[in-house]
Order: sequence, then structure tokens, then C-alpha cells
Amino acid sequence: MADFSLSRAIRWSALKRWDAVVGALLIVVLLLSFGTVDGFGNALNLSFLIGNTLPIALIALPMTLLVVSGEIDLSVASTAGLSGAVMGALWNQGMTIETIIPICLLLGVVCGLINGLLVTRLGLPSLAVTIGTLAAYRGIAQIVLGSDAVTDFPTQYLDFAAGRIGDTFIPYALLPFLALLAIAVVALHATPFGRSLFATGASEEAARFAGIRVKRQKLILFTVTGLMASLTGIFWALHYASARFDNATGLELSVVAAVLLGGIDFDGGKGTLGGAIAGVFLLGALQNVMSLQDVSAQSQIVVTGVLLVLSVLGPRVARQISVARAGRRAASAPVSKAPSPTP
Amino acid sequence: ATACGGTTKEDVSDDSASAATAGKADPNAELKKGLTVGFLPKQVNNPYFTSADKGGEAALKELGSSYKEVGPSSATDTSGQVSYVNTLTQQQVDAMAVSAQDPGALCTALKQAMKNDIKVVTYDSDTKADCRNAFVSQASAEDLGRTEVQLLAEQIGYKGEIAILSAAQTATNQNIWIDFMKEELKDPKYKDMKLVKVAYGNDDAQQSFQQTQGLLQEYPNLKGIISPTTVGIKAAAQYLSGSKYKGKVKLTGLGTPNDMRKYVKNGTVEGFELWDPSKLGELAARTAVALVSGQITGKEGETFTAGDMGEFTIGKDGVISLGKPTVFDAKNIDQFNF
Amino acid sequence: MTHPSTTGPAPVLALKDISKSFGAVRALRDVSLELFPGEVHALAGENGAGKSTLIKTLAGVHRPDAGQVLLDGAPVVFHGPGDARDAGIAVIYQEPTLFPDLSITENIFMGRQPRRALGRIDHKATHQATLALMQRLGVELDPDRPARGLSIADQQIVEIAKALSFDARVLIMDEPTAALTGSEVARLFGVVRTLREQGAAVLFISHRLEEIFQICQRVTTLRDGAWIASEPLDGMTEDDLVRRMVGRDLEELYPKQDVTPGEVALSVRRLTREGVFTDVSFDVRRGEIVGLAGLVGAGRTEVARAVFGIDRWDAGEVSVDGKALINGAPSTAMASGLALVPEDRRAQGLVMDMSIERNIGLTGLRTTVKAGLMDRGAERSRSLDWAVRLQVKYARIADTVNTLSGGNQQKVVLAKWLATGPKVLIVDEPTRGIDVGTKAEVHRLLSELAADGVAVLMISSDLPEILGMADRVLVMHEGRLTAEIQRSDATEETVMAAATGRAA
Amino acid sequence: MTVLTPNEAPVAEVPKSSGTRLADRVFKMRELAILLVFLVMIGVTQAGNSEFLTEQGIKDLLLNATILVLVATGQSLVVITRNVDLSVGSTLGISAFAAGTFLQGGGNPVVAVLLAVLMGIAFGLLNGLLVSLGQVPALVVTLGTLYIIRGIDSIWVGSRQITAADLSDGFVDFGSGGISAVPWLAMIALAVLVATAYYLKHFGSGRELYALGSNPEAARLAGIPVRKRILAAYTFCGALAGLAGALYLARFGNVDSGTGNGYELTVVSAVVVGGVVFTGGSGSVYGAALGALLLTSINSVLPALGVSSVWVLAINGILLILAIAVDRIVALRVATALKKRNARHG
Ligand SMILES: Nc1ncnc2c1ncn2[C@@H]1O[C@H](COP(=O)(O)OP(=O)(O)OP(=O)(O)O)[C@@H](O)[C@H]1O
Ligand SMILES: Nc1ncnc2c1ncn2[C@@H]1O[C@H](COP(=O)(O)OP(=O)(O)OP(=O)(O)O)[C@@H](O)[C@H]1O
Ligand SMILES: [Mg+2]
Ligand SMILES: [Mg+2]
Repeated sequence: MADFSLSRAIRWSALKRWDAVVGALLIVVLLLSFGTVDGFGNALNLSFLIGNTLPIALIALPMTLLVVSGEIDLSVASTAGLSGAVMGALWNQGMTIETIIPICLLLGVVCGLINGLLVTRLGLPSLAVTIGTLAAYRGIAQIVLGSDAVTDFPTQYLDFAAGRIGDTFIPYALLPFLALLAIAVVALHATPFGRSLFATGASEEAARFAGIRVKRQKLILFTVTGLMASLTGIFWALHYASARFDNATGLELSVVAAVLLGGIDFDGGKGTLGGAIAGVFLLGALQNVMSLQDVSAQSQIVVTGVLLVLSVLGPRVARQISVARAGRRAASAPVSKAPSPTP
Repeated sequence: ATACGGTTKEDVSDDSASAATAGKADPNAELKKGLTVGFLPKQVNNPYFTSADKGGEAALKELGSSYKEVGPSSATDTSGQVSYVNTLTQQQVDAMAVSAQDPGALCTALKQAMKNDIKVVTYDSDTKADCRNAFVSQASAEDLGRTEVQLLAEQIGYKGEIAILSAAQTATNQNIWIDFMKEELKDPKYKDMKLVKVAYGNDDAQQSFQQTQGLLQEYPNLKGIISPTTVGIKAAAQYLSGSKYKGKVKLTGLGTPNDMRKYVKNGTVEGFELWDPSKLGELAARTAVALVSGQITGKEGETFTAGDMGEFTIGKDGVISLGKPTVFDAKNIDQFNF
Repeated sequence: MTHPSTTGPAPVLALKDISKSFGAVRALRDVSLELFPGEVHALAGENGAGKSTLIKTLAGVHRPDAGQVLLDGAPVVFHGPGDARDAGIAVIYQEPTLFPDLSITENIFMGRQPRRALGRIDHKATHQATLALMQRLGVELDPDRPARGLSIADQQIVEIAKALSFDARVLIMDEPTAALTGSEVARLFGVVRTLREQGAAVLFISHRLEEIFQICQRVTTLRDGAWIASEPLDGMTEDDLVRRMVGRDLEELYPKQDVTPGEVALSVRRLTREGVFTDVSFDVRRGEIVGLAGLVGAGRTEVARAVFGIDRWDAGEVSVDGKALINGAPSTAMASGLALVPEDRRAQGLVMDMSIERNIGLTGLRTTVKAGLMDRGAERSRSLDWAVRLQVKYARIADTVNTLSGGNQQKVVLAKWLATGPKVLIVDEPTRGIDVGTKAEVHRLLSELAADGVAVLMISSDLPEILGMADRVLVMHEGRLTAEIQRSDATEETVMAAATGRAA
Repeated sequence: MTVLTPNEAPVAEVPKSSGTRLADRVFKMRELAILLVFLVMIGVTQAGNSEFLTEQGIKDLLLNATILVLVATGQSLVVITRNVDLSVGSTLGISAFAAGTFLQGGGNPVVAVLLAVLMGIAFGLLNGLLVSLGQVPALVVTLGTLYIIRGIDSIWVGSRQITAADLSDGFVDFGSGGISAVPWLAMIALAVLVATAYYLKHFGSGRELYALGSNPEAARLAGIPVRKRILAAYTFCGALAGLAGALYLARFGNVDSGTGNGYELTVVSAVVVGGVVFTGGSGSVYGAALGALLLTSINSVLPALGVSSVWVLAINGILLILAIAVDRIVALRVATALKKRNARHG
């Protein structure tokens, strides 16, 4: 009896942690698809699935940190597009790819720094600032590359970005991503820096009064986000062997959707990276499975939307159920409950 | 070739000339039945592509094969289109007909598909030549570009300022057509006509609208606009028909009869042109089946018969051209419904 | 258990055997209470005794788990605060509940504005009514200014005006005086007396016992959520009341130890922040408790904020142990051994959604680290250690601080800063809203810290506290330091004279 | 969301009514500033291109702004309550198509507009219910419904489209007609705008929207029916998105499954430029409308000045940032000025 209620309690408390739910859901979807969906389980498809999801996952890493600290960056996809465009333009000029990549990464740092400075120095809301830079960076990309589509990057780079290790399902690019993921997880969940991000997100003023250097911390985050976004832009251009000014358009909404699905609270101060990454891959896997099952793109949009709504309603309903259960338990214990008619 | 031993553009100079064709064509091979051909348009739900893909579906039915359509819901979701190529590969279709959002982005995935013995036909919008077996072109770009200038010149009496309202700046086929328009304008008979501006409306109704307004404000003496995109011409026509410029500023370009019927009837537009998208789809389907059956391999000079559409010859780089576009005006527009 | 007997007039509002739990916390257990017209009724109890919970139950914010609310003898169920308001119950909550973006007028009349034809708001009448209320309370607040930026005291004034603005039959006030100065309190009591004479029933909560004796006729005492007694105040002494509340005799309220001050630990020279304070210079020595007194708005908090580095100063110098601090850098101030317990514990002192453990841990992010990573074990033992030393009442150290009562929240803030082992401790209103028992504890703590060689700067609006605890009293008036008074010379009169600018 | 920090108190401690009046004027200045930027922009354009402010030119400016003004008005109401509705673009698209199909079948235009509004109300209600009853973050929920409505729209519409030929001439003419330079559509938008502003200022429930955006917990304690108000704000926002859909149909004569795609960012930009703060409780619909007018006019000004459309996007973004940055700097300056003034008085 005791054991039974204990296991129940654990189950309920697990359900209250939405990131765990999303992780479990991801595993269920993967297992079910292996068993029932033709063409899902083979290595090639899995490598495609991972490869196509990686850009979202890459940006989701810094975005999670940013959202936990109470800010947001909607300009990430434009930064990615801008790095891709600059990469294409410089490549057309005949520069070596080995010089271009660092330049593009630096450009990402600058983009992030601009966002960060506008937010921290002027105290502007990050949502508004990054909607502005979303348009500005994309516009600059258009000015830089115009209507060109640069496709002739060196094969060894293209192969690295699009290829996989032998016949396994593991794309080469997954390995550096895993390393970055590990760094991000440690930074957010095991360092003082991560701890202070949670504090800042939950109450910026209290964090400041506790001696946390809130502005510097946010500046660092925005800069890192710019860097990761440009890395993603480079990866994107190589992965799809195409640098155009409109690369990765709209990626910011996919990232935001996935991060939200993973249980990151947009009020700041709550969430885990595990949840966010599970959210990213859950959306990726579902899209892959639905495409294989001939579910139309339109219906897939609906599914994404429903999942998002459930991601916020789910934990809430679970909480209410557990509160109601606790209430019932409490109510059955005391002696009597006086009827209370309305006046 | 570089100073610091890095890799530059020169080091990877064109290796794309190698055609993706292999084996030998057997013009007399029998057309196979029971095949599956997947259509992957730039965007599902786009009336133009729906019409094209319907043409493909009908042709495949006639040939005893089956048809399916997949595709992204946004015309700029390149990564989405790549995953759909992968999906079709996973589903082991026999051939796919693709209208590429991007000439380069689909290459890796398409090559992967061809490695898996899937024939790849592009239609409407091409990729790099080595990433597909054949390209079914809606009309030769040269024809389209030159005829649109001719159409407009007749309407404005070979005189005055003209402008172009294109789609996105990156739209490959738009740009090729525009180049041919400029080429055509060099002819002395157009000496009194002047192309003052190319504006981009990004295939968005509102933006095309405002770009049209901008053109008219910036060039008060504008006599005509060419819009070689169905969205652009429609938006421009709607704006003109509700403004004081109606009938005074001529508009032509590429549009569908259904979109433009009203503006032709109310005098905003005199004439415009387009190929029949369903024919385009049909040809893509028939090319795909011919490829799978081995009648053609995609080499220049090969010929095949596309049902009622007659005989087609494969041109340079595996391009198959549908033919000349149709001009629509008040007299003939009611005979068309697409 | 004896329940209050009903004699004389019938109670307007009554609670019968009310119980309320929050999860495992039983905030109220079978509590009963009766409010009679023409009476001011005190509610006394330690922090966390359940006073605010009881009030929220009366106001329809909480639904009781068991028991009844009786209005004019008939059971009622309030489905929300609106129902209670409609029944003529006005409530001033412990934490001000203003709309920062709206004007004072709108704050007062929100939801009850005088109407013109077609249900439109009569802006003019509303404005007039606000002016009248301000006059009645004897304060000068511009009815049109937004509530954002109001000092806590002014916020409390607006809350009071809100409650007065409709002729309530029942007025409930949860620590309305915590942030007020003596004269404001006096004026509030004047208003309360008038209301009482007009037949209203008033429920009054305060941790300042003298106020209870000054204004109330009867008192109900709660301890740990349980009803202890309801009795007339006549003939009771403060000690009697304290005994009811804490269940034992109280140690001394101002256990100031005598110390010989050591070297100067904190030195502030000619500190100026334009428009806020000007030319402030003082020293605090090791082992000394220096009181910083002044009227609300005199600029004491601003000085503390600037010294700690939250705000930048425009001119001047601050040094700890002779080492100058960097302008506007709390982290370096902390590293030099400075600690600030801010006045607004909910917004500045605590991250309300975080656990007790992590809130205390926040100041230790530099110390509870192993190889660059958080040392969870060290963090937890540090937090637990200090939570226990300050006797914070909580269920689990991992509970979020917003489930704690106000007093216990304050203890967590103190714990958080004491855990840094500061050389200089600045406490801003350290005992605001804290019960007598805890207050004595806080005072003992400060006294011990001073004895251990910590330099303490204590900002307080509670004059007896300043007089009882400080070795030296600094007084501020309108942004300037107007007096420095030795313990032996410090009296209510000397301090108030300097605070109101009457003394040179 | 904590991502948006409200402006710091523009007034300092000492309550001097002169200071307050100044602060009050500053808030109004917020709107005046946008108006000024707008006028300067128009003036410069007119100087560079005398065709710009012809009757047709003015009419075009007004028409371009109409739809965004309507949606931004609805959106500000929601933002004032500290929420957001990202699904407006999807709602606009689906309502426009619904009205179009009805008109295609020969329906009465007035009924068609009502139909679009009803459709908008339905989706507004859905959003409002999810946000207020579920008490879940509006950003996530409406991002979800953005996808859901868009998906339903695409499935329903498929590759169909409504073209001008499907609509009655009267309806299409109404979309571009008007009294000299003032189009009918702009008059509708203006009427809605003025009515909404009046309601927000002079009715209790309007003020309560500000109150609950300013401090939701306090609103609950003040007995304001928070859920009901939020529901109403969303419903109104949906209704205006629906109405905007119908006007879109009249204006552009063309609707397909992509109509309104990505519109949410434009609307949010307009609202932000217009000074409606995302943390709720402040801002006005006039500001939002001016923001909308400014944003749409930039898109007319640049082509009229002959700026290549390559530059438009970048300029748009930079202007948006400038607008909020200048706003912020002015607010900070005024706050310090007030502080110093108070100090001297004190
Ligand atoms: N919303 C809540 N959730 C959980 N626990 C709560 C909540 N509100 C109050 N409590 C708990 O109920 C108990 C009574 O709290 P209450 O605020 O009523 O105390 P109080 O007598 O008003 O104290 P103080 O004098 O410090 O204001 C405390 O233990 C507190 O932690
Ligand atoms: N008080 C809190 N404030 C903010 N986030 C928190 C808090 N507690 C937990 N989290 C989140 O939950 C994650 C999991 O936390 P953690 O692993 O520390 O849980 P735990 O098992 O309760 O830890 P511990 O054993 O130290 O109590 C954290 O990384 C953080 O994202
Ligand atoms: Mg209390
Ligand atoms: Mg103070």
C-alpha cells in the first residue's frame, strides 16, 4: 500500500515536470515509429532527420539560456541568413573558406553584441529590439548577396555538413553538436553562471541586489547567441550547399516553438535544457514520421499548434488534478464540513 | 591556388559538367506501368502548382501509374523541401518531379535519390544540371522574355517609359526572363521605349501592391508595366483597376486566365500570356515515366513521344521545352479555365 | 476550547470554525472570530500565525476548507474579492496592491468610479473625491500622478484612501502602519476612530503592540494557525499579550550589548547623487551599530543603494576597510565584505519563485563552487545552516519562499546576507512587518554581529528600535545628513527635531 | 513576460503637480513624436517626388494603413492586458477567405463582412478561453493557435483562391473607393479607432483592462472580473482581425491560403513602435494606429523615392530600432530632468 502510493506520488510529480513528459514523449514516438513506420528506422532516414533538425537544435541551445534569463532573441534566423550571405559573397570574391568561416563567426558575434548592447545599455525590451534586428540583419543579407545563390563550396566541407559516418545514422555534424550541448547543459545547470541566469529570469531586481552582474551576463548571452546563430548559418549553407540571403527564414519561430514545447517558461527563471532539446527533436521526429505517413504539410502545422497548446495546458491540468486530489485527501480527513449556502 | 593554402572558389572550379546520366537510351522500350511518381512542387496549395500537378496526375492515370504529391506549405521553406525529397526517397518512389525552390539546396538530397535508382525530373524551376535527369521547361526563357516585351510594346505603341514588377530578387527564372527582356529592348524598334526600373514585390500581394504604387509615383510618365509573375500581375491589376491609372497605364506579363479575367473584362489589362500549367505537369509526368522505362536517359538529342502532346527532343543540359506560351485577351479568355 | 461569547449587539461579520490548509501547511485550524459594529478589533500573532490568511478568507480571496463566514448572522460564501466588497467589506492587504501605470485617482476608484449618463466615468467627480480623501488623510499627493515610483508609505496611504473611499461596514487592515511614520499613523488612527464612531467594525493587525493598545478595544490572538483567545484589551499589559502570542515570556526587545568600537570599517565621504541626496559623509566602525533615522523619503534607502553599488553616485567616495569601492558595482562591494538587506524583500531581497535553499545560496555563488561547478552539497548545508540559525519556519528547504509568511521571508533575506560573513552589514528596515518575538531575535542577532566585530548600519523608521539598538544615530532630512547624535543624547525629541529639519 | 521592461518612473518622489503635468505631456509626446516622424518623412518624400501627395497618393497611404490600423487596435487591447495575440494573421486570412466564399456564392456584402467578423470573434474567443481559463502564457497559446488556424485554413482552402472576378463589382469598388482622397475603408478604421479609444478612456471596463495589465494580482483583489475582461479583449481583437480580413478582401480582391501569413510580426512592430508596452497597463490605441501608419508609409515612401527594394527591409528594421531607442532615450532624459527639478524645488 505504502509502495503503491509512493510510486503514484512519483508519477504525479514527474508529470508536473513538463520537460520529463516531453522527453518521455520523444522516446515513445521514436519507439513506436521504429516498429510501425516504414522507412523510419533505417540509418539514412535517421541521419536526415537529425541533419535537418540540427540547425534548430543549435540555436535552441543559447536561446534556452536566454529565455531562462528572461530575454528573447528573434533575430537568430536573420543572423544565420546574414552569415550565410556573407559567406557566399566572400566565397564569390575568391577568399579561402578557412578565412571566411572565422569572419562569419565574428560577424555573428557583432550581431549578437548589437542586440545585447541595445538591450542592456539602453534598457530596451529584447522582443522589440530583436524584431527590429530581425528585419535589419535580413535586409543587410539581401544587400550583401542580392539575388545570388552560391552553391559551389568545397566538397570536403559540404560532405562534412551533409554526410554521415559510414553507414551509421550519425551525421558528422552531430558530434560537435553533442559537445556544444554538453557545454550548454553544464553551463546552465551546474555552474554559478547558470544559477544566476535562473535568478535573473525569475526576478532581475533581486538578482541585482544579490550582486549578480545582470547586464554583463545578458550581454554575454546575446553575444553567444549571435555566435551560435552564425555558426548555424554556416552549417545551413554547407548542409544545403546553398548560400542565399533568405536562408533559414522563419527559423526563429521553429526554435521558439520547440523551446516552448520543451517547457521553457517565457516569463523566465524556469526550464531545463534537456526539455528544450527534447522539444526540438520531438517536433523534428513527428514531422519526419508524418511526412513518411503522407500526412500533408497543412495537417502537420495543425499538429505543431496543438502540441504547443498542450505543452502549456498539460502541466497546468496535471497540477490542477494533483491539487484536487490533495484537496480530496484533506477533505476526507477532518470530521465535518459545514454546508455553506449562498446568501 | 591561394596564398595561405586554403580552399577558394578556383580550387573547386566546375565539376558539375558531368551529367547525371548513365546507361543508354532505348527509344523503343515499352512504357512501364504500375510506377509511382512523386510530385514535389515549390509549395502545395499554390493554385499554379496544383494545376500543374493535376496535369501530371491525369497523365499518370492514363499511363497506368500512380501519383502522389508532397511538399512544403511555404515557398521559402527550403529545408522543408529537402526533407520531402528525403521522404520520397525513403518511400522508394520510382521517379520524382520537383520544382526546386533553390538551385543548390536540393542537390545533396536529389543525388542521394538518384543513387537509390529514382529518376528525377525538375519542372518549372530547375536545379543544377547534375542533380537531376531532365528539366521540363515551361517555355524557353528567351521566348517568354521577348514576347512579353512585344506584347507591351504593341499596347503602348512602342513609346514611353516602362517598368518591371518581378517576384523575389532571387527568383532564378524571373531573372533570366528579365535578362531576355532587356536583350529584346535593344532592338532599334524599341528606341522610344525606356525600361526605368525593376521592382520586386516578393510574390506578396501587399508588397506588390505598394511597389506598383511606388512605380507610378516615382515615374509619373510610366506607360506600361510587365509583371512576369502571377502574384505580381494580379496585385498590380487590382491596384490599377481601383486607381486613376486604370486603362492609362498598360499592364502585361504572366498570369492565369482565372486570376485576370475580371481585369481583362473591365479594361485594366489588354492582354497577357502564360503556358498551360497542366500541360507542364503532364509533360513532367510523361518525361518521368519515359526515364524510368529507359526510353530516354536525359542526354541531349534523345527524343520521345509524350502521348497526345507529340514528340519532344531533349536539348542542351537535359532541358525539354514545352513550347510557346499562349496569349490571352478579351476575345479568347473565356475559352480557358485554369 | 472556549469561543467568544456573544453579548450586546450582533456581530456584523463572523468566522466560525474556519480551517484552511496550503498543501501540508495548516494555516488556520478551527478559528472563530466576531466583529462588532463600533469596535476596533486587533488580531495578534507571530509571523506565520495565520493572520493574513484569516483576512484573505474574510475578503473572499481564499475559500475556507471548512467552517463558515457569517454576515449579519447568516452564512455567506464569497466567490471572490468582489463579493466581499459588495457586502461592504473593505480590505487593506499586507502587501500593497496598486496598479503602477494608473493614476492615484484611478487606483482608488478602480471598478467603482462615479458614472455619468450611459455608464461613462465621471472623471471630474472622481478627481474631486480623491482630493477630498487626501484632505481627510491630511496628505499631499497629486491625484493624477501614476502610482509607479510611490514610496511604500505613499502606497500604503493610497491603499488606505481606497478602503475609505466607500463607506464600508467592515474595514480590515493588515499591517497598515508598518511603513508609516508617527504623524501619519496618528492621522490614520484619527480616521479609524471616526469610522468606529460612525458604527463601522474594524479589524486591525499590527506588530507594534503599542498601536494595538492605543486604538483597539478587543484582541484575538492566533498561534500557529490556532485560535488562542479573544478578550478585551482593558486591563491587559503588553507582556500579557506577548505571552499569548508566543506562548512564553519574551526576552528583552532591545538586547544591546555594550561594545568598544574598533577601526573604521565603512567610510562614506561627500557622497552625492544629484536630486536624491547631497554631501553625505559618515563612518561606521567595527562593532558599532549606527542607526540611520529620518522621515520616509529622506533619502536613507538611496544612500544605502548607492553605497552598495545598486545606483551610481555622482560624486564622493565609499571605502570599506580603507579600500575604495567601485562606483555602481555590487559584486565588488560584496567581495569587499559589504552586505545590504534591502527594504523591499519581495522585489529586491528575494527571488520569490525560488526555493529557500537557492535564495540563500544566491549570495554564495562564488564560494560554494568546486572546480568551477556548483557544489550542491556545500550550497545546501550553507543554506540549511543559516535557515536553522535564524529559526526560519518552513516545511522543506526546497519550498519556494513565496509560501512563507512575511516575517519568515525577512529572515531568509537576513540569512542570505549573514551567510556571506560580512564585515559591514547595512540593514534597511530590518524588522518591518516582523512580530515581536522575531524582532527581538533580529535585534539579538544584530547585537551579536556587532559584538563579533561587524560594522552595522541600521536604517529604520521605528524610532524605539533606533533608540534601543544604535550606538550612534545619524539623521537625514531631505537628502542631507542633518545630525549625528550619540547614544546617550538620543531621545525621540532630538532625533525627530533633526529629522524634521527643526534642529540645525 | 519579463523580456519587456516598462519605462522607469518618469516622475520622481516629490509629488508636484507641475512635474506630473509635464510627465503627462511626455506621455502624449510619445504619440506626437511618431506623428512628427511621420510628417517629416512624408514631407521629405514630397520634396523628392511631387507626385507623392496627389489625391491618389494620399488615398493610397490611407488605404495601405487601414488594415494594419484595425488589427493593431485590437492587438493593443490585448497587449494592454499584458497578453499578446500572435494568431491575428491566421485569423485575418481565414476570415477573408470565409467572406470571399460567401460572396462568391452571390451573398450579400454586408452579411459577408459580418461573417468575417463572426469568424474572427470565434477564434478570438478560442484564444481568450485558452488564455484566461487555462491561465497559461499567451505567447505560447497564441503561437499554437497561429499554427492551428493557419493549418485549418490551408486544409479548408487548399489551392483554391478568391479573385476579384468572384466578387461583386460593388464590393471591389468599395475597397478602393471613397470621398475624394479619403477611402471608405479608412473611414471604417477611423471610426473603430475613435470608438475604441473613447471606450478605453471613459468606461469602467475599459479602465479595468489597463488595471489588470498593470497588476493582475491587484486586479483580482480589487474584484475585477479578470478572466471576463481578458476574454473580452481577445474577442474584440479577433473581431477586428476578422473585420480586417473582410476589408483585405475588398482591398486586394484576392485571397488564398497564404493570406495574412507572417502578419503577426508586422502587427507587433506597429504596436511596439506606437508605444504600447508589452508588460501591459500602458499605451494607447492612437499610438498603435500611428505606429501602423508609420510602418506602412515607410513601405510607400521608399519606392516613391526610388530606393531599391533591396534596401527596404534593412531600412525598416533600422527605423524600428531607432523608434524605440529614441523613445527610450527621451523618456530617460525627461526622468532625470524631472528628478533634478524636484531636487531644486525640494
Ligand atoms: N499561498 C500560500 N501557499 C502556501 N502557504 C501559504 C500561503 N499563504 C500563506 N501560507 C502559509 O500559511 C501560514 C500563515 O501565513 P500568513 O501569511 O497568514 O501569516 P501572518 O500571520 O500573516 O504572518 P505575518 O505576520 O508574517 O504577515 C504560513 O506558514 C505561510 O507560510
Ligand atoms: N528553485 C529553483 N529555481 C529555479 N529552477 C529550479 C529550481 N529548482 C530546480 N530548478 C530547475 O530544475 C532543474 C533540476 O534541478 P535539480 O537537478 O537541482 O533538482 P533537484 O533534484 O531538486 O536538485 P537537488 O538535489 O539539488 O535538490 C534545475 O536545473 C533547474 O532548471
Ligand atoms: Mg501577514
Ligand atoms: Mg527607505
